[in-house]
Amino acid sequence: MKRRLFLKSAMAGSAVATAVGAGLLTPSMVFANSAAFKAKSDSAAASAAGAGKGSFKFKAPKIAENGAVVPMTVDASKMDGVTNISIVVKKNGTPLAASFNLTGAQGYVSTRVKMGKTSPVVALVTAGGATTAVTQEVKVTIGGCGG
Amino acid sequence: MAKIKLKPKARKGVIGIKALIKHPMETGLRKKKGKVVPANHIVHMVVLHNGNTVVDADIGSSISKDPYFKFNVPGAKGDTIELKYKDSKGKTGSATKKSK
Amino acid sequence: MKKLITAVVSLGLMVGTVSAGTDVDADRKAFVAHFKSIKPNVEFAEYTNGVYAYDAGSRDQFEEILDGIPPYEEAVEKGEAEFEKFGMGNCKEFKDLSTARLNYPYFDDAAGTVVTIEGDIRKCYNEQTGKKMPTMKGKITRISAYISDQAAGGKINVKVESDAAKAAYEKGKSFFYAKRGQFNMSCADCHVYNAGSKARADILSPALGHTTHVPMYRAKWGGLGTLHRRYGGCLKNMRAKPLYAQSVEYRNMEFYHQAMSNGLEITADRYRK
Amino acid sequence: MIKKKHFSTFLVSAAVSVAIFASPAMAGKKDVKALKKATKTCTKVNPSDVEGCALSFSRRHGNCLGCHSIKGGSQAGNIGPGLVAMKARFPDRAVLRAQIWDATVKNPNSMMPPFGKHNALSESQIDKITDYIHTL
Repeated sequence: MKRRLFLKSAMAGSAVATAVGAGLLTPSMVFANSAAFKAKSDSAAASAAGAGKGSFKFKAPKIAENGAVVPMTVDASKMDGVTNISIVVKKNGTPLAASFNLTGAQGYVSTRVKMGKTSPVVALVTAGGATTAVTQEVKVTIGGCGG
Repeated sequence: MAKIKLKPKARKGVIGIKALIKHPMETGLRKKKGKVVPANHIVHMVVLHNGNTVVDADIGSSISKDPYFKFNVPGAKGDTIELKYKDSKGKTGSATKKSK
Repeated sequence: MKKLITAVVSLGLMVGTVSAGTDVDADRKAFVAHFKSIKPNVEFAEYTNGVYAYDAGSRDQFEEILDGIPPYEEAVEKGEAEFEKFGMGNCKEFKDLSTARLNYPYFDDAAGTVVTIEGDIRKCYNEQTGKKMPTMKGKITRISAYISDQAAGGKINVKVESDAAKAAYEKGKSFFYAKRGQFNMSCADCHVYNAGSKARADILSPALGHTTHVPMYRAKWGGLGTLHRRYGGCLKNMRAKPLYAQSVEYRNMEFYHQAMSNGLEITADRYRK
Repeated sequence: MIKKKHFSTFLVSAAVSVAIFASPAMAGKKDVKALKKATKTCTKVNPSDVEGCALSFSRRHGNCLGCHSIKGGSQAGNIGPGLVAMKARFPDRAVLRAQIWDATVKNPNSMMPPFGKHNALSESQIDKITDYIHTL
């Protein structure tokens, strides 16, 4: 038991060390906060509004079984030079769910998103400097039992 | 003690990287027994392929609890895939796996 | 009209069995025929997937989750480690894991009671460690899921043989069809007569196949739970007081519930919304 | 025979449930919240009888939408019939009220909760819901 504990903490320590070594913990990272993310979220929402219609695939359910776990896949593998994929849930408190900068990875991301209520969800793909969007309405279900 | 499950699998010159990170992803908006549960979610994540960053992501609190991601990176069996993240409390985690 | 037919079927099912003695296979056939009548296009074997056999949109999300790294995967691996750590393999019940899951639930004539897999896991854990194990979540679900995974693909085959076993089965059946709680509902109201219908946006799952994927991971729970944990949730929804997990009433119901799924495969795909 | 058995189980469970959920007047936080949410919806979709509509829509009160579709209610269930042409189906308001109060009188197998008989709603709440449903 004790040995396991020790191993765990040793591992955690090494994780920090490698993170620092690899430059993960840059100063800007350390001070990264929700305000910075909020700004990113706002700009993503703004670019979502201005973006033209994308020709990539965006797979999200029409009716989410459970708003806490909504599977989504953005597939722009057929597009060249994809540098960013972002997912924006318009009616969430912080609309930007995530922004993936891709440097060498294909234009493809699959993840699961939380949704508070029914909302349009926008997938944004930036390729060759141009950002395009595909929007889909995802309904969040209301449970049946009044309990 | 966050845990990461990393599954890179090469097929036809592309490594499909599946990752599941054990993390509560608290938004800071949820209440439990009348008290606000403080925000605690992943804010930044990078994926490296043989030491080169291939994904650099800003993550918000709208990503589900125990986040799951899948990326596709050109590569072959035996390549090294590494994932690192940092959460809003400043905690970090990482995992490294050779692609199958 | 639909309601009328199903009501007649169920009445026939219930009255028939009481007057002519317990005939589990006749009960089961009527049960399966009922689901065939409400969803003629759904194959019998598909019922291991529950509601996902009924609704394509939900099915998509289910497959998407399974295709990723299923959220229960780590728990099941932990269950394996715990199985070893606690020496569960020393118990005769868990010597052969390829079939262990398929033996439950069964009626123990010597003890005069229904034995469930979780009951035996608790007994075994207590013998090996001297400690007690909670009944609805945590260790018990991980170990039970691990054991069940080893028998995945095997078919459920609950046997109801002695008179005492038949009596327990009948009690379980009555519990399943009895109305209770402030809302005056029975398990069958939702999961037999109205399976596939919607309560708000929730599609009511068919009782046939309910026991093929337990313990299950529910996104709502954010973790694994036993069948009896789910029973408690359902009773709360009817505004009835939940009973203790592993109580004799729940075990009797599990006995009936699982016998109705005889012939279906145990599955390791234990995700539900 | 089986009926008798069921009946006794039912009596026991009914007694238990009434003991826990003593009175609809004892509204908890969840009830207040659900009613508030329904009121917001009803202000938009049925301004002429917000209160009756809200009690019908609220998940913690009538929760009619759990099983019945109602004009203006989203994601309604389909276990029971849609609530339309209610005056034609129930020319007598008292018959509709009796149905809401205890649907098992007409059909013992009914899945509809006996809202009045089991004290899930107060008499005045049932009156308001009846008035509203009767207009549909």
